[in-house]
Amino acid sequence: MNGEAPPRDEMLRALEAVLFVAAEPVSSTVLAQLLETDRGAVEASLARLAEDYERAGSGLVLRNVAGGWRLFSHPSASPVVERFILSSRHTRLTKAALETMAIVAYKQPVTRHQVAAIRGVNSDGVLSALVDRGLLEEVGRDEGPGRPLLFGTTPEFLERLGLASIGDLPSLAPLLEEPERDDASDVSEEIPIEPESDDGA
Amino acid sequence: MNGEAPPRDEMLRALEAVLFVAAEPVSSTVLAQLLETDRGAVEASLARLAEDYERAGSGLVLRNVAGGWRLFSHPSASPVVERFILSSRHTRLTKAALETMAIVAYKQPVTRHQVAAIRGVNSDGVLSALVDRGLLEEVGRDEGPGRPLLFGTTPEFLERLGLASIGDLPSLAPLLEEPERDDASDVSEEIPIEPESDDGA
Amino acid sequence: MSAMKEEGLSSRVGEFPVELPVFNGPFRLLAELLLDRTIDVCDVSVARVTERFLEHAEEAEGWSLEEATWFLAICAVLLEMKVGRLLPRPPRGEEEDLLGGSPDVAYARSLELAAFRRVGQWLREALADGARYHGREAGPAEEFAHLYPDLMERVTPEALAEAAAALLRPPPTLDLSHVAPIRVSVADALETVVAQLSQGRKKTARFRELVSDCREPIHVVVRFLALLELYKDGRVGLKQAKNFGEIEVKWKG
Repeated sequence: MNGEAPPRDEMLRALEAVLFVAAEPVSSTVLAQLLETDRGAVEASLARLAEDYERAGSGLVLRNVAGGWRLFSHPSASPVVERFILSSRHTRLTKAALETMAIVAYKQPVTRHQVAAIRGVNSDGVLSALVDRGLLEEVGRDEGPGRPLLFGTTPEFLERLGLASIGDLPSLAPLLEEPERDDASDVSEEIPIEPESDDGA
Repeated sequence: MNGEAPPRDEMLRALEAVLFVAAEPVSSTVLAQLLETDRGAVEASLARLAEDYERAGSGLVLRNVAGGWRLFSHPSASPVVERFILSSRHTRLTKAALETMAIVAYKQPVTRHQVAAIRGVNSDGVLSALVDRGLLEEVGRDEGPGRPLLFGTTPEFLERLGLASIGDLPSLAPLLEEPERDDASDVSEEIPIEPESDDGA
Repeated sequence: MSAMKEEGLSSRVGEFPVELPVFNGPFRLLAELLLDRTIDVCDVSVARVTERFLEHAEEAEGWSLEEATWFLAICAVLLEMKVGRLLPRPPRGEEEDLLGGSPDVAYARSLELAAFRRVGQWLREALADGARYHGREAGPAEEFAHLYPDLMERVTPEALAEAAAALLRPPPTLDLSHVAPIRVSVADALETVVAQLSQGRKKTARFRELVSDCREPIHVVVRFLALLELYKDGRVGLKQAKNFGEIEVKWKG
């Protein structure tokens, strides 16, 4: 609020223009190539742009999601924006869907069977519904017998959550509190507590 | 250039957000309705926004075109924007565009609403983009209430696909069968009908 | 679920006999065979087994809490296995997992699942928050449209057909052939009852008479529902002098 930011230079302007026309997140590597500069310079400009928006009380926000940068309308404007596009993405997900999504997010790639084993119930319907919604996708096949399909999260999943990468999910460890009993403290060590997805989504 | 503009208020922010997501020019009348205010207030805000952009050296421009207001990328950024578009040439048509085109191709003539109903999401932006690209076009109006526009494919669409006529598209019928599930087909063989029981489960 | 493995259970529990096309013998043994998957759960009518259990309880003049609890637990597992078979399912082996394996593994799983539930709550909030951000889908203005000559480069008619089919495909149908259907309908029963009442000279009948040709309880139930329908429409009058007494039905047309 104090002291006006200097006018954006040519590079910043080009950056903003490209982000405006892009229909998906653009990585800083791609932006650097486009602007014939290095990633460091791009990232500094991106930070400056985000700050400018905030300072000016802009209707736009710049976010780092799903491995790239993308402009979004400001969340405080969402009621008006939704009225304008006559659709809302506020989808109510069932508890089963959230549970399934959580398991896939942390354990990916997983088979239907693994999801069902953790949830204790058949989860095929929920899985396909989440695939239909573009939140999960088939990412390959397991090598095991029957070569079952493997599921993982989509870039859209990350985008909808506002996460830059799957590693930004909250750690499971603090959530692995014991339910009522306290006689099995050694068991929790056997449970993988970090997302097992270093190999990417 | 001298003296910072005060931060944009809630209305200006909403205005900017709506113009940002819009795929076409939006009239000040529509904007006034959306924001529940009068056209005068909207026009003052639009002027202020255009001025803000100019002063900040923004990569965006607000222009009054063809009966409405629309955001554009700044002309000085055109070379970079063009490079960006060309560099993403190898990326496929988005899933949304492919789906929309597929529905229009097979179900034509269709209304926006029918496309949205089949895809399960608002598809207006994608539809207009495909019309802009000359792949789809308005082919008439439905007789129903509101006489909505009907969309169909263009000769260019056929040409790009190497089809002589729309009848040369592959038949959908064989594809509409259930995707095979490894264990669904044999279930009925494994599980005999219980002949003498009226209350099987 | 592991109740039957417990030592403390008296050996008499579950010893009542069941006669089924696939099995003849004590239920306890049947349950073991089912859980071991030696006998297919879908070959067994749980309802029939329950009938036998109720008969058995009556014969024994009273319920043993221990046995009733055990029986309920077993039936719950059988039904869960059966439902698992009815609905589209993951590859074989799931039933074993449903039974939990060792208690340690089961406990570890419950901890893990609890954590996933908690993180599911977080996901809900993050998604709700994320839904308020709208990205721009409109792309560049028309002036750039000429730069997209290859938009259709990789699009084949086949890809288009596959995309259309995926959206237009009807949802998979469930194979319900092994759920025994109820073959009587209230509509049919209505016809029968109206015919009987309106054609007789007396225009009255006892409920007992109206169901005299019914061989199974479900048919009696459906006749009764049909009468209630007629009563609601004012086409019959119903009179019952005392609880559990005869129901007099009078045709009003």
